[in-house]
Formats: sequence, C-alpha cells, structure tokens
Amino acid sequence: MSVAEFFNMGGYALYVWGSFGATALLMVIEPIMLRSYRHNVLRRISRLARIKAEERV
Amino acid sequence: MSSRFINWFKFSSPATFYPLAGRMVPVFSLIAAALIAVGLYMSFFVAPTDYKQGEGYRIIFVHVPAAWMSMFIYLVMAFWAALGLVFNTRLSGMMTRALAPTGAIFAFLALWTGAFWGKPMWGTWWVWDARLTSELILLFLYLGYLALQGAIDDNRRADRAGALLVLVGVVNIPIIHYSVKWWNTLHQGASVSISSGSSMSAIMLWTMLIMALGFWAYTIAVALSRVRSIILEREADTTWVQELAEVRS
Amino acid sequence: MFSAFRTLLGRDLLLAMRRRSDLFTTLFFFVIVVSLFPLGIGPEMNTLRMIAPGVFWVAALLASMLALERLFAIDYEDGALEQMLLTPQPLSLLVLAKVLAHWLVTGLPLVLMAPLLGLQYDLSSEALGVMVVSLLLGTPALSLIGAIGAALTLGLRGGGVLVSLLVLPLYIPVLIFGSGAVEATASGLGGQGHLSMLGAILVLSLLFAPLAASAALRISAE
Amino acid sequence: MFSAFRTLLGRDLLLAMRRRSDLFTTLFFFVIVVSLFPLGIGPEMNTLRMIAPGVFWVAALLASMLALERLFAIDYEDGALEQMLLTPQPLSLLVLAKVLAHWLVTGLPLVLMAPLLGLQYDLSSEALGVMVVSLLLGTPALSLIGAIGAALTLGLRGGGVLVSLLVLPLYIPVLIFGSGAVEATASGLGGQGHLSMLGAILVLSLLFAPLAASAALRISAE
Amino acid sequence: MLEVAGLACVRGDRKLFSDLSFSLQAGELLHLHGHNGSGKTTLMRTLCSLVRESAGEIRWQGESIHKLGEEYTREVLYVGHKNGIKDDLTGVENLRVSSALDGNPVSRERAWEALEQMGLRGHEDLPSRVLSQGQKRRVALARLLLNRSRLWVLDEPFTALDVAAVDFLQSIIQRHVESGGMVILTTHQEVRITREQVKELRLGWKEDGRV
Amino acid sequence: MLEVAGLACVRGDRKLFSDLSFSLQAGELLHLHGHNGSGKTTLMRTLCSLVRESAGEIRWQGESIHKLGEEYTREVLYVGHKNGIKDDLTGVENLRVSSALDGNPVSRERAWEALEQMGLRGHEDLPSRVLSQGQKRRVALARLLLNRSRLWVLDEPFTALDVAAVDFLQSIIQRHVESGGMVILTTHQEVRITREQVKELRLGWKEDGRV
Ligand code: HEM
Ligand SMILES: Nc1ncnc2c1ncn2[C@@H]1O[C@H](COP(=O)(O)OP(=O)(O)OP(=O)(O)O)[C@@H](O)[C@H]1O
Ligand SMILES: Nc1ncnc2c1ncn2[C@@H]1O[C@H](COP(=O)(O)OP(=O)(O)OP(=O)(O)O)[C@@H](O)[C@H]1O
Ligand SMILES: [Mg+2]
Ligand SMILES: [Mg+2]
Repeated sequence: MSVAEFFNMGGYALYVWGSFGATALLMVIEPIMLRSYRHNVLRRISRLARIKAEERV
Repeated sequence: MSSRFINWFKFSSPATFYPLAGRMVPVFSLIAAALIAVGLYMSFFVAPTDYKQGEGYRIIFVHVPAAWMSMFIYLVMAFWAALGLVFNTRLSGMMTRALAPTGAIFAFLALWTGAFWGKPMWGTWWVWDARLTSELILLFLYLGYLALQGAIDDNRRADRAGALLVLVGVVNIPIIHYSVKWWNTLHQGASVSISSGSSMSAIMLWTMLIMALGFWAYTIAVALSRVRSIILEREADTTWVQELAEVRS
Repeated sequence: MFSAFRTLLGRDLLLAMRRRSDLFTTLFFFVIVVSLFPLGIGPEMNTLRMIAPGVFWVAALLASMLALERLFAIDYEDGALEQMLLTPQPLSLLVLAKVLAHWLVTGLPLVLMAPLLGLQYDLSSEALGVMVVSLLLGTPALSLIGAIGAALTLGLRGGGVLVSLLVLPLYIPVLIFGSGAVEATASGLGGQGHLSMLGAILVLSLLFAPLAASAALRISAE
Repeated sequence: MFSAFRTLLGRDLLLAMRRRSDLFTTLFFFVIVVSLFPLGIGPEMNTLRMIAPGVFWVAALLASMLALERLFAIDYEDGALEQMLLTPQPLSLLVLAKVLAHWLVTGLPLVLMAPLLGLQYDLSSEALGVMVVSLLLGTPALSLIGAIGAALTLGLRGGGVLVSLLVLPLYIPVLIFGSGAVEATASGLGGQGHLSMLGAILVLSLLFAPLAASAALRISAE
Repeated sequence: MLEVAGLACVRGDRKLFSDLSFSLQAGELLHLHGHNGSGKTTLMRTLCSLVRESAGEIRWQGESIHKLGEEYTREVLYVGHKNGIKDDLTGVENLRVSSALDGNPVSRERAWEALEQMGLRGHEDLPSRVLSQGQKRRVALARLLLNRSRLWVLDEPFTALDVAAVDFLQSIIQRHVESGGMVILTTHQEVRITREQVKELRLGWKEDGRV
Repeated sequence: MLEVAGLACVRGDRKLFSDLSFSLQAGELLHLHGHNGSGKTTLMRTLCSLVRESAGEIRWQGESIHKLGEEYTREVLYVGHKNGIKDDLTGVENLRVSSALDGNPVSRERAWEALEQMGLRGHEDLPSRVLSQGQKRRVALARLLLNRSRLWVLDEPFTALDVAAVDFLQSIIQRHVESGGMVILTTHQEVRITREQVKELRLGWKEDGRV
C-alpha cells in the first residue's frame, strides 16, 4: 500500500480525513486554549494580590 | 461509615481538590496520548477494510467514541448538577462548568463526523432523522448551558440555574440512545450490546473501545485542568490561593 | 390552595383584558407570519399546500416563543413575583396558574384561528382538523416548557435570545411531531402516531415543567 | 451637537456589547426562522429555491419588527428618555443616533449573515448578491419607519401589537420590493428597478422618519 | 421566635456581613441601621428566604426556615423597595388579589375600607398606573391592615409617604408590635417608634453588629 | 427669570391645580409642599416642559418656554422619581454619558472624582444594576456636581439616601442657590435649608396656592 493510496482512502479521502482532521484539530486546540485561560487567570490573580499587598503597606 | 463521609466532603473542598487535580492531570494526559496513539494505529493499519463500505467506514473510530462521549459527559454533568442542588457543595457547580465545553466539542464532533459519513453512505449530509435531531438538540443544550453561564455574573446563581437546566435536558439522553429503536430511522442500530455479543468484528470493536477509552482519559485530563482554573478564578481572594506558588511568582 | 390558583388565574386574565391588545399580540403575529408567506412566495396552490404544515407550526412555535418573554418579566419588575414567592401556597401551583392564563391568552386564540387561515393554503378539511388537534396538544406543551426557560433567564438583560437558545432544543420535537401529524394526514397516512407522541409530551411537561419552573424562579429571584 | 450624536451612538453600542446577547437576539431569530423552514417543509431543493426570497424577506421584516419594541422602551422605563428630552440637543438628531445604533446592532448582522444562510436554499451567487444589496437598502428603512411606530406606542402596555399594526402597512412595500428584487434576479430579469425603489424609500425615510419619531416621543413622554 | 445564628452574605466578590447573630421575640421590633449599600435590603431578603445565605442559619421557632417552607412564608409579610402592585389593576383589585394569595381572601368592602383608611379615598378605582408615587406606596402598604402574618419585614416603608401617612403607618406598626407581632424595619428617615421593645442593629460598621 | 402665570393642569378627569402663578429669581429656592397625589410631580414636569399645561403660561426670561425649546432645556436639570441611569453601565460611564448629552463632556477623572464626592468610592466601576437603592440615587445625583444648568428641578431627591448623603446634598443645593442658581424642590422629609431665600408653595390645599 503506497502512501498515496493510503491518503486516498479508497476514494473516501475527503470524508475520512475531514472527520479525523476535525477531531484532531479540536482536541489540539482545546488544551491550548485551556493553557491560555489558566495563564490569564493567574496573571489576574497575581495582579490582585500585588494590589492588595501594596494597599496594606 | 461516618469517617468515609467526612473524607468525601474533604475532597469536595476546592482547597484540597485543587492540588489533587493538579497531580491527576499529567497522569491522564499521558494515558490519553498513549491510548489515542494506539487507537489511531489500529484504526488505519490493523482494522481491515469493510467489504460493504470500503475505507469510508473508518470514520466509525472517531464518530462513535465522540458520540458516546457527548452523551456520557452530559450524564456526568447531570450527576454533578443534582449533587450541587441537593448538598449545596461549591465544587459540583465548578465541575459541571468544567465539563460543558468538552461535551459541546464532542457533540459537535459527533455531528460533524456523522455528516461526513452520511454523505458517502446515505448520499446526504443531513436528514431530519430522530437520532440526528436529538444529537443536534444535545449540542444546543450544551450551548444553552454555556450561554446561560455567560449571562449570569453571580456565580452561585449561575451554578444553580445551570444545574437546573442540565437536569431538565437530561431527558434527551435516553431519546438519543433509543431513538433508533423507537423510530425506524436511517441511522445504524446498536452494534455494540452486552446481551448478544457483538455484531462487529472483534478487531473493529477493540479499536473503537480503545479510542473511546482514550477520549475518556482526554476528557478527564481536560476537565480537571479546566476546573483548576475555575477554582483559582472563584477563590481568588482566599488566602490559600494567594499563598500558592504559581500565584506568588 | 385552589382559591389561590383561581385568584392568580383570574388576575392574569383580567390583566390581559385590561391591556386588551396583549390578547392579540401573539395572535396577530401568527396571522402575519402565516399570511405574509403567500405574499412573499407567490400564489401557486400546490407549493402552498406543500409548505402549509411547516409554515403553520413554525409560526405557532415562534409566536409562543416570543410571548414567553412576558410570562414572568412584568411580575419580576414590579415586585409581584417576590410576593408570590412569599405566599403560603405551593409555588408550582401558582406557576401552573400563570402558565394556564398565558396559554389561554396567547395559545388558544391561535389554535382557534388556525382553521380559518388554513383555507388560504387550500388544505383539506381533514388536514385542518388534525392541525387544530395537533396545535391544541402542542401549544400548551410549548407554554409549559417555555416557562422553564423564561424563569431561568429572568432579569438577565437580553434574556430574549437566551430564552430562545434554551427553549428551542426542547421545542424541536414538538415542532417535528406537530407538523409531522399534519403532513402525514395530508399525504394519506394517518397522523395518529404523531398525535399520541404530542399527547405524551404534553402530559410529561404538565407533570414536570411547573416544578422545574418554580425551582428556576426561586433561583432567579435572588 | 455631533459630539452628542457620537456619545449617544457610543452609549447604545456599548450597552449592546454589555448585554452581549442582545446583539444576537435578532440575528438568532432570523437564523431560526430561515432554518426552521426546511425543517418543517422538507428538503426538496426546488421548492426551497422557490420560496427562498420570500422566506428571507419575511424573516428580516419580522426580526426588525420585533426588535423595535426595545428601541425606546428601556430608555422610557428607566427615565433616560426624559433626560434626553431635556438635553439642549435637537431631538431628531438623538433619535437618528439611536436608530443608527439599533440598526448596527440588529440589522447589519442580519444582512451579513444572509448569504451564508442562502447556501441552505441553494441560491445562485448572483441572487445572493442582490439579496444582500436589497437587505442593505431595506433594513435601515425598516428601522427608520419602525422608530415612528415605536415612539408612538411607548408606554402603552401591550404596545407590541400596536406597533405591528401601525408599522406593518408601511413595511409591506419594502417587503414587496425587496423580495421582488431577489426573485427577479433569480428568474433572469434584472432586479434594478426594485432596488432603486428601495433606495428611494430609504432616502425618504431618512429625511422624515427622525422628525416624525421625535414628535411622537414628545407626545408619549407625558 | 426568629433566631439568626452566624449569618453571612456575599454579593459578587464583596462580603456584606458575616457572623451575624440575633434573635427576635414576640412583641419586639428590630430597627436596622446602616449607610447606603451596607446590606440592609440584602439582610431582609435573606430573612424572608428570598436570598440564600452563604453561611449560618435562620430559625423560626427552632426550625430552619428552609425546612419550614410555606409554613414560614405564611408568617412573613414583606414590603420591599418595589411595591409589587399591578399598574393595570385598581387599588381594590390589587389589594384583594394580594390578600387572597396571602391566604386570607377579603371582601370588596373590606378592601375598600382599608384603602380609605390609608387615605386613598376617591382613588380606589383608578388604575394604579395613574397614581402618584406616594399613592402607589399606600396601596402596597394597605396590605398591612388586612394581613394576619406575625412577622413584618418592612424595607424603607416610609419613602414617598407624606407626613400624615407616615404618622398613620407608625401607629399601625406600633399596634402590631403591641399585639404580639414582630417587625423588622429599616428607614433613613427619623421616626419615633415606641422605645420600649425596640432592638437596634447596625450594619456596615467596623465590627459587624450583634444586638 | 422663571415666571408662571395662570397655570392649570388636568389629569384624567381631575383638576390638579389651576390658576397658579408665581415667579422665581436667581438665587431663590422654591420648596413645593403637598400631600401625596396633590400634583407636585406633575407641576415639576410641566415646568420642565415634559407635560403640556392645560392653561396658563410659563416664561423664562420673558419668553414662553415652548418657543425657547432647546435654549430652555439647556438651562434645566431635572431629577425625577426615576433615576435615569443605565443598569448595565458603570457609575462613571453613566455620569459621562449624561454630562455629554447635557452639552458639557467631562473627563474620566472628573467623573470619577464626582462619584467619590458622592460617597461611591470603590463602587465606581460596578454596573449600576448591582448597586443598592441609595447608591443608584447617588449616581443619578452626581450630575448635580458637574452640571452648569441654572435651574434645578429636584423631585424628592432625598429618598433612599442615608443621613450623610442627605447632608451632603443639602450643602450642594445651598451652594448652588448662593451662587445665583435656582432650585425647585419637593420632599416629604424634614430638611433644613437656609431660610433666607426660600419660597414655599402649597399644593392641594383648599385655595390653591400663590406664593
Ligand atoms: C450527522 C449524522 C450523525 C449523527 C448526529 C450521529 C449520531 C450518533 C450518535 C449520537 C451515536 C451514539 C448512539 C448511542 O450510543 O446511543 C451514534 C452511533 C453510531 N453511528 Fe452515528 N450519527 C450520524 C451519522 C452516522 C452515519 C452516516 C453512520 C453510518 C453509516 C453512523 C453510524 C453509527 C454507528 C455504527 C454507531 C454505533 C451504534 C451503536 O453502537 O449504538 N452514524 N451516532
Ligand atoms: N454583584 C455584586 N458585586 C459587587 N457588589 C455587589 C453585587 N451585588 C450587590 N453588591 C453590593 O451589595 C450591596 C447591596 O446592598 P443592599 O441593597 O442590601 O444595601 P442597603 O443597605 O439596602 O442600601 P440602601 O440603604 O441604599 O437601600 C451594595 O453595596 C452593592 O454594591
Ligand atoms: N388619568 C388620570 N385620571 C385621574 N387622576 C389622575 C390621572 N393621572 C393622574 N391622576 C392623579 O394625578 C395625581 C398625580 O399627582 P403627582 O404624581 O403629581 O403627585 P405628587 O404630588 O407628586 O405626589 P407624591 O407626593 O405621592 O409623589 C394623582 O392624584 C393621581 O391620582
Ligand atoms: Mg436597600
Ligand atoms: Mg411625586
């Protein structure tokens, strides 16, 4: 089975790769977005904590 | 008996759950990566070509696990929702919230891959058949939940309103599952059932199960890591959060 | 207890009478939607007959969805809802009274109007009959289900779209069975099965919707 | 003077952003109406292509009509309208700002969405183009005309139906020329004539509607 | 009768009050003090079980009010910032509806009489929409004359009322307390209430209050 | 400056007042009295040209206010029963928008300062929706600090305010009057206003008033 044949998927390339591709894409994007979410939250909280510390001084 | 009870409630406190979840995330990420890698290998190189559907049937290895996950995550959300409404624990609202986006993604994937399968098999992207419609409704329920959460600023109200919505929508799950039985539809009937063994070849079944388990592990990892951020956000002004190493730096 | 039910029902009907035009808003909307289509599409009877069940049910669904906004909103704004929560009556009973009044004002006229409008679309009298029955079973279910969504989104500005988003998924089955019944009758198959599904949905929502809606009201009234 | 115009425009857009979902209410409604029809009617492409212009324009008209209720109502209730009447600015300019904001929030998204939804109905790209242009000319006219109705019925409970009654007769020409343009293009005749009629309606309503609406506001604010 | 233990309430991300404890017996009046935004309204709504407390417990005759449910709400009469009357109904209709919902229907005559006592003579059958601010408030307060609840929770009842109406309302409150009722009240206006059975509670001061 | 001659106002089928005449000069304050429903709000809205009089005339510097149109409304600031603030905007945004519409845009800092003076420190950037009754009123009244209108028409400005805020508001009003402004005011609360330049007008008494 050649590489080209493999990617052709017996004529179903669009459908098979369309499905697997979308799944892979979303399952990669989601963790990335989660990381940036966490990053944002941490930055916001650190800033809050700093402001609080300054106020106390 | 009572000591077990206390243990339970200890872990339902965000302060203890946060580090625990932190330790579990990498474990499940690894499991997910390994299972999905094996599953992908099996779906393309081990599983044989179907005599009727040719190579096109390979979509089954993402379609069915995604569809299962979309339903299962909803049930888990309903479980947390009920818990939250009854015991008024803070963590349950956060768990429901953390699961929803992933559930929505899987519901979308089930629809997407189903459509990409339907085009070659049925000759159409979409029909208004009972299973397809009820799965679409599931996606709408997820989106509705997320929209409702976005619209309410007060966390407590958001949690309780969301929990109620999730519980109302749970009627949809049995409908999705049994729709093929109750109405005669275009969609495939159950091909995996406990009672009568399996109508699929064993290797296909195994591949599907491994993919499904991989998706499971992925969901756990993602949901736990999301709930950690939610905990941080909501408990921002407590001392335990402000003393965390990652906040201080 | 039932005196409270009757009082609230009476009050809401009286209010609808006083405002008078409220009685007609939904009906008028329904009539417009149904009548504008021949205007926009053209007067070919065959096309019209084909699209009639869809048009009627979509119109009914939209009309019912739009009316939802007013179900609890006014009570919420003028404080009457708080007072309702503090009466010694089971809240779900009061909710049921409000939903019933709401349906009598917005749903029933629409059901009664449907056969008249159906003539525009050249429907057979049998199909018209089934249409009325399906609307009679379906619209109360829509009001009941919608009450949950209306209660959940109370006081959230721009609740309109939220209500639609929350309620629509639960409306779709009603739409499918409703228009399905009419279509099946028009094309010679019986609409029985569809109608009994509608009946089942109605019974279920009668049982559960008031409870869910009253829980939602308690949450939203904070 | 223009700073007041800009401030009010900015405020209304900001409010729409804050409520966020308000941005989508009308759009969502439009999408639902347009998408529910294939559901109720069935997926035959020929039928769908035939009814498409009608469905789109009726949906746009209804969406615009429903959005009217919110045009002045909130300002009226929270007292911001009284304050607007007491500013040293020409009222019709303020009305124009409000209508513009309203159209940007409710009308424009709908125009932008239309081509995407048109694909569902298998419309030719030419017909889609004309549809967008016709909506672009038509929807601002709908908002302007509607403003008069909205101002007149302010504070009348159940104003909804009244608005529809007052405004609908003036809307129908827009509907007819709008869907006419698309239909003419789809069937090979040019839509030019219809479009220029729409343009004329737009210009006229730009000139007169703000004046009429501000006079109506003064009456209703008593 | 009413006992509050360790009550706390959080709104958004601010703690309005915490660890608040007091009790109220039959024939007592509790006067809540506090500057704007100190949480008086929130506290009152919590006591009526309209808002969920974040911590602590509220007990009525020894039972948690959430357990009691409708048995408790029967005993409570709440008049808040909002009047809770229907703009399109007349005063009499409003009064009769709210009494019926409260579980003691009254006759037309009785309602008419109550409104007259509240100084709404000649306005009983106008739709409330056209009434003045103070007249609307009077319609809402007329419920006090007909109600049999033991605990009255009144959030700034005197706003918009003219001097005569304020006096009359004070006398009603006093009568209720003397006949063994309980009242929780807040107002920014200076009002004379019989000094004997009055408890005071201050919110929003440095050390959050205990009576 | 402001002259009222033979003013009458009819609502529904009742005559609220008729043949009312008075005038107001720079540096004067007019205190309207009257029981609930006597027509104070209606009179004030008439003076702002929000309600059309049934008879009589209102003149500003000798010209009918309906002729003057926007020239007159520029000189008037009205605070009514309704606050006229947007629930979804923060205090600062509300204040800046209303000032800009009134014709004198102010900077963020200036608005912030005004709110702080009104005692809303720490609440400036909360959406007004979550503010307490009194805090909303304060946001609405903060306009007084920024406005350059000569005639203030204040309909029960003191409702919902706590004692500190009432005092502060009184001092603002006094300052405005002393610097040559005019104020028309109604309140049911007892407030001290400098006695010198105060005119009183009673509505709803047997012989409808003349100052
Ligand atoms: C948009 C279209 C589709 C949607 C929304 C959809 C949805 C679903 C859902 C929700 C399930 C899980 C049901 C359950 O476990 O209870 C499922 C399972 C399955 N689907 Fe689809 N599907 C679609 C199209 C297709 C197509 C075109 C095929 C094949 C020709 C297909 C084959 C299957 C199979 C074999 C299963 C496993 C059945 C079982 O074990 O219950 N699906 N689908
Ligand atoms: N979501 C929120 N975020 C931040 N603060 C909030 C939120 N919701 C309410 N608050 C605050 O809670 C307080 C509400 O107080 P409440 O209405 O109980 O005051 P009050 O004592 O009745 O005041 P008033 O005398 O003005 O009526 C206000 O200070 C308000 O700013
Ligand atoms: N359509 C109508 N029919 C009959 N009476 C009306 C109508 N509209 C208004 N009124 C009467 O006009 C009066 C309105 O008075 P207004 O609101 O000016 O009173 P006010 O002096 O401001 O009172 P308050 O002190 O309570 O604010 C009320 O007595 C009301 O009953
Ligand atoms: Mg308060
Ligand atoms: Mg008044």
